[in-house]
Amino acid sequence: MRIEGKEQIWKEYQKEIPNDDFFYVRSCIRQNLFPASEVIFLKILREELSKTIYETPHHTTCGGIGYHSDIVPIETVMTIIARQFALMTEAGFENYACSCITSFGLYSEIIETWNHFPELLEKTRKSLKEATGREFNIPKHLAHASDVIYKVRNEIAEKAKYKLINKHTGKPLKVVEHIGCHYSKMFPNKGIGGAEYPYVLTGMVEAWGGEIVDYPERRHCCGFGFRQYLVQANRGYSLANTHKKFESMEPFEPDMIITNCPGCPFFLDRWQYVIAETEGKCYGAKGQGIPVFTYEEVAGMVLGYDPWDLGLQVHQIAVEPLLDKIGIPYNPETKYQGLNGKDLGKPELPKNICSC
Amino acid sequence: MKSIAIIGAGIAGIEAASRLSKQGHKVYLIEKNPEIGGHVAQWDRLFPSQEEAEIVLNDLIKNLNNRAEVLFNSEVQHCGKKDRQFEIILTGNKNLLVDVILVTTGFDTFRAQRKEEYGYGIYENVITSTDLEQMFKKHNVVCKNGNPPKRLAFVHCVGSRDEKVGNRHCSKVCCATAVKQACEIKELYPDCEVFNLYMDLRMFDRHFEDMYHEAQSKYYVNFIRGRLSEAGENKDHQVVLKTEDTLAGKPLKLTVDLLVLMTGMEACDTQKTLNTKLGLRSDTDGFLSTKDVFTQNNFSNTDGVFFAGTCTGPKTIPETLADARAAASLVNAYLMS
Amino acid sequence: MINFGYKRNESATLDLDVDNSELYKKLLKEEPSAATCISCGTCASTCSTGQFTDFNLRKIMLLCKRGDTQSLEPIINRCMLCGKCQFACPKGLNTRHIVLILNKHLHAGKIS
Amino acid sequence: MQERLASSFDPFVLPYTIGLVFILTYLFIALIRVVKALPNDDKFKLLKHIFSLKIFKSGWEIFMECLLHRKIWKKNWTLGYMHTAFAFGWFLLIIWGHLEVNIFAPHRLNLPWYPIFFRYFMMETETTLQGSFFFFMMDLTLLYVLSGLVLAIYKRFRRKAFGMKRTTKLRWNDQVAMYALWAIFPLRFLAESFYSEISGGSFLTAGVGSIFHWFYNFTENEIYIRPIWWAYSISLGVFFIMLPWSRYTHILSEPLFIIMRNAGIREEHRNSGYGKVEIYSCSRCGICLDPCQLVSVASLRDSAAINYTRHLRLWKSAKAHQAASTCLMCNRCTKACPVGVDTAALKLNTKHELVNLHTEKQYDYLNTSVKDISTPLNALTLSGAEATDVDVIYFAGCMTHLTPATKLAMTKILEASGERFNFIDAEGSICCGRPVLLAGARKSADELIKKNTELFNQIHAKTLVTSCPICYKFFKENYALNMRVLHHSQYIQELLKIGKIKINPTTAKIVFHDPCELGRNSGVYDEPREVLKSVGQLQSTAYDGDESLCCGHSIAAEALPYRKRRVMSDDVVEKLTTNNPDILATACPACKKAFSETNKIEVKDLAEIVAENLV
Repeated sequence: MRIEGKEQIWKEYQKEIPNDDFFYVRSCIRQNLFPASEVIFLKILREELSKTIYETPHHTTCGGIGYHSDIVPIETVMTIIARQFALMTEAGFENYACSCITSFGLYSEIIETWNHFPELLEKTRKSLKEATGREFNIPKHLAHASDVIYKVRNEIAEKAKYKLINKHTGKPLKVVEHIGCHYSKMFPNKGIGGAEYPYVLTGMVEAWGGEIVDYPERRHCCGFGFRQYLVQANRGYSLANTHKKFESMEPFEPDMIITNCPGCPFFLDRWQYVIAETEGKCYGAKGQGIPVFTYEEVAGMVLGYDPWDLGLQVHQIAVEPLLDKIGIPYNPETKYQGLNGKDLGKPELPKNICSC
Repeated sequence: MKSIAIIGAGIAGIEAASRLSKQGHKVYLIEKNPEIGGHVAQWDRLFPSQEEAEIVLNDLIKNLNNRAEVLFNSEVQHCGKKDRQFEIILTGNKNLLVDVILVTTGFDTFRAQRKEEYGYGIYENVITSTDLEQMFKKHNVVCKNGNPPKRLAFVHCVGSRDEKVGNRHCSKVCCATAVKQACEIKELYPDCEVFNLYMDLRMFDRHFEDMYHEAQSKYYVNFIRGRLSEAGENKDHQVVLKTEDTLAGKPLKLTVDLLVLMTGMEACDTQKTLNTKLGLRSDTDGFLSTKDVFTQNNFSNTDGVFFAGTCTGPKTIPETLADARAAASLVNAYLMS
Repeated sequence: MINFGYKRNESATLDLDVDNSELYKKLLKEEPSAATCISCGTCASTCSTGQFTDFNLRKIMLLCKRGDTQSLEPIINRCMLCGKCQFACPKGLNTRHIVLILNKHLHAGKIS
Repeated sequence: MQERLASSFDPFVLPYTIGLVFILTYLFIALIRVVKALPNDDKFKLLKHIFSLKIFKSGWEIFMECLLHRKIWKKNWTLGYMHTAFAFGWFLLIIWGHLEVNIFAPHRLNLPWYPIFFRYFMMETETTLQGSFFFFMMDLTLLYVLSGLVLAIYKRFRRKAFGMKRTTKLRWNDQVAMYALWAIFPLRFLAESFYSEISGGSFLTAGVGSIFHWFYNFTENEIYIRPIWWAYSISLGVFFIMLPWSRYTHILSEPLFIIMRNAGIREEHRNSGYGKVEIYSCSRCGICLDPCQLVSVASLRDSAAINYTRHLRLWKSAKAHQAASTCLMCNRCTKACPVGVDTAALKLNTKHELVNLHTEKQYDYLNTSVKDISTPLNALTLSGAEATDVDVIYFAGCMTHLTPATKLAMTKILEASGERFNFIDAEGSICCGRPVLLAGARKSADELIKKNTELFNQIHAKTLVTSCPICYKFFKENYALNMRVLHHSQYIQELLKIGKIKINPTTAKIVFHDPCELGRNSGVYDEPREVLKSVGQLQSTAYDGDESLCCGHSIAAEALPYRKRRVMSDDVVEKLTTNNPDILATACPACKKAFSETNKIEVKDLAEIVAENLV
């Protein structure tokens, strides 16, 4: 792969990301799957970089999961989103940052729809007004949370305690980046670096010392795909997607995977376990898996936060081998302790994939 | 004054004759039929421009301007080298002594009866592309019962790309002809449903793809990728076709009022008799073997014998004419040296 | 191994990077004419068995060539070997021999 | 006559005796194994035959074929003479030898070498001359055998003089056996000639012996001529030991083969002992090479019957299978074979063994409720009076759908005849099953037979007419139908005879090609000719009747490449059109397609010619 070709594409697809003052909305599922990621995001921006991020407990789901599962009609989704925007307007913000890729895609889609069909916007305004009495402005800037981290990646790098470098060999870690489909496949100019080779995560990895792995199925979906996972009968299809990606990246021997979507890290992480337990195949070295992280977790790691504060203990694929490679210290004793120091109990260990 | 015998007064022969006679040579144009023009004289309109064949032919004849001596109803009985010249004996014992022989014997159309399963000569509504051109010429494109066809199919590759009849080669012009004829049918009968059963659509030359585009976008001609396996006849004397839609992967049945077989080109019978007399060689496809495929494709292996036109393989009309002009200039150079 | 109640779907992709050409190579060795098929479909449309089933020699040969041999196993022996396709084939393929060879290899050791 | 030596033994008899003991033991074991391999009903047939008067018929046949080689005489006199000289001549020598011992030294009959080396052990007495008759007969017979030997040697160089373009290529084992056989008689001649001074002899041995005597007096130095007796004995011993491993096995197996064949045993549906005997009965004489078009036209020598049997003998199953699956099953070799080896049944067994057909439920689709099956079978199962109350079922056959002129002609003829008919496979059909049988899959064929029989018998017709000789042969021989089966040539001939159709004779010159399945394999030769005679001028060719050629497109030969087929059909067309006929007529869709593809002459099915000229 000629990097010049990609750089050309990255140059073409740039977007303006505000520096400060964000209205932040959370993801429905990330809080369960990667509970610390959003907390870390806020902590890094507020405490490390002194940015203003506003958050309100009144915000709701964007309706994306229901929408993509053919349950919630688009008119409803528009009104839900209008309410989110109303909350932002009421709080006096113009920059909207969301934690979820599906939300990001859906916001982009709805804003684009309103641009093309102003009557729908009017209808939505009317509906929202009738239902809640609220009024809203369309955000001036719509950013995904990973865009924000991308924007400050160099500042983070400056403050970083660790680099994505194998301390034993001194070589950069080989990192697979996986972008959520709804980040830029629908609207290429809404993502950094376009639809085909988004730069957003690559930029972070490069800034933090890692090396990107370019493998054939790089652009392939993680396998979530809503209906493919939500309906059990279709789950084999979801699994097949993930399998295809891992088969493709395996020869490159990646050290870790970084993602920016709620579903992707979950499926890339959990399906490794399912493949191991159903087919006996592991994709990492020595019967281990390839650890999967959110970009917030990686940012937290390089900044030197305690791995257990980053929530890495809830990952299916053990992260300890990677922490060892980078040289991040951790205390195995406290891995399964709650914030209050109480033992949470050890999970049952998988049979076919190495766990710590 | 040098003399040339051109064997075959199709378009290649006519074009070469007019060029050579203009350069001051004595040209004998030998034709086995009572008229000149060969296969083109049988044709109505020509692809890709829908130009009338008659106009093209008349232009060529006008160009010839009676400068060559045309010998009608003449076939070569014998020919052989005599010193540096060639002696030719024609039917009726006419003797010619010439310096150069230019072979422009052209091609034979595949005899469709040989594909019995397609029913030509057996079912009344199975015709060949040549028959259809005749119908176009007479402005009378109808089924046997006199009614215009409501459904019509063209079968490509009849006698071409077929080992069973000894023709592995592609006849080159049939795809374009079939698309041309399909458009003409639709022009004539806009409500007629037209199908083309093709194997590969070889739209290789300039404007061909436009013609194909027009057939699809303007005339809604149906293209089915599959070769006809067998044809049958129903009680109404319609032709029932069995083929496979190879793209859908399913056998396909289709009943049409008129079936047109796109008969291909074969090496000409007349040419075969010349071979032994003049020491010419045929390739495995039956067409004449040239001295070199790239640089000397108008030369035979015999000094003084040249080739032009489809005797060296299927060609379109522009290609044939270009080939004839090339041969004429080479013959001229040969005679001058 | 754990049964989660679902299994990974087999890939529907014809993966030519995986060498599944063993059967096709055997076929070519025993019947070289198989290589010259032009997928015209004459065999499939004239087929006696094709009147009753979806038996399709063109497709069978293509799938064999592409290495998708699993799907051939249950259908290959439906052929009545009547030989009509052999007479219709414009390329002179020994179609009956092809069917027999595929049948032999696909059902090797499974004789009833 | 009196015994010359006190001892009845000399070491030189050992090679012969060992050979003899070996071959007798071998024969005994082989016989037991063959009989054991026979299915029980065949064993019973064999016993019944041996203990009946019919055994004399077999005996006569053995005499005529194994000794006199009657069938070879029919082919070529010189070749016949050569074979008879060896077989019958040698047989006579053995008979004379035993008679001599029986008469002159009956107490030595228990010594197997005595009759063979009689002249070494016995001598003629001056006074009696009792043996001179035998001496004369012996010499005469020996001369007879030697004349055969001269021809045999000559044949290796000039086989054309024996009516053969090709002859067997010999492997080393055959060569050893052959040279041993060739050596036996000259050595015997030499030994007896040298000894004629001592033991006496007749015109040949004594005459030649006295010539030798001019040069050297062997009588005085007997020791110098002993090696010739050794050589004679060794050549016999070598021949006996090589016998089972060479082409000469047939000397042993052919009589048994004749007996078994006459007992009604056939190689069907199994690889029984009969097949073994049959394979070993092939004398590798090479007579089948010339008739085989695969050899003579397509240069596939390995596919010839003679080489097929050799592959089987040498357990080369892959090669045997290759030969079997390129064989056209035209049976020209069987017709020519002097032994009567029928390789067709053996070849089906070979294919059956190696074509590993997975036959379980393969044609299940035919058994789903008939009504559910779309169009094609509807025609076969038309209910109601119209379809079932007919005189004739017309079954065109799969292949005839590719020669539509034939089926249209038949429809026209049937309509003109006024017969009530049902064109049962107008919309397609189930295959008759012969092609799948020819591929070696008997079970599969049975499935198709069952289904078709069911369908045909639903219709209460008197006659089943088919246009395909392959179907015809199968319907006739392997189906149990409630109606008679006719090929369309027979049916048209019948219609003409009873006047149901009339034709206008033409002056067209017609040559008829006998399809193998109709002619040689079903014996229908006359009906098509009678039909053609009434419609045009039928020209005869050198390839009429049993001599008819195969078009090359036989479906029996799965593995025969198209190019080879084409070479054969071109060759047939050339051979049949030497007298420039107008039409090449045939009665088989496969032959018709084969010949049409050559594009040399107008090819028509005889039904077409009839239909064109109906009154």
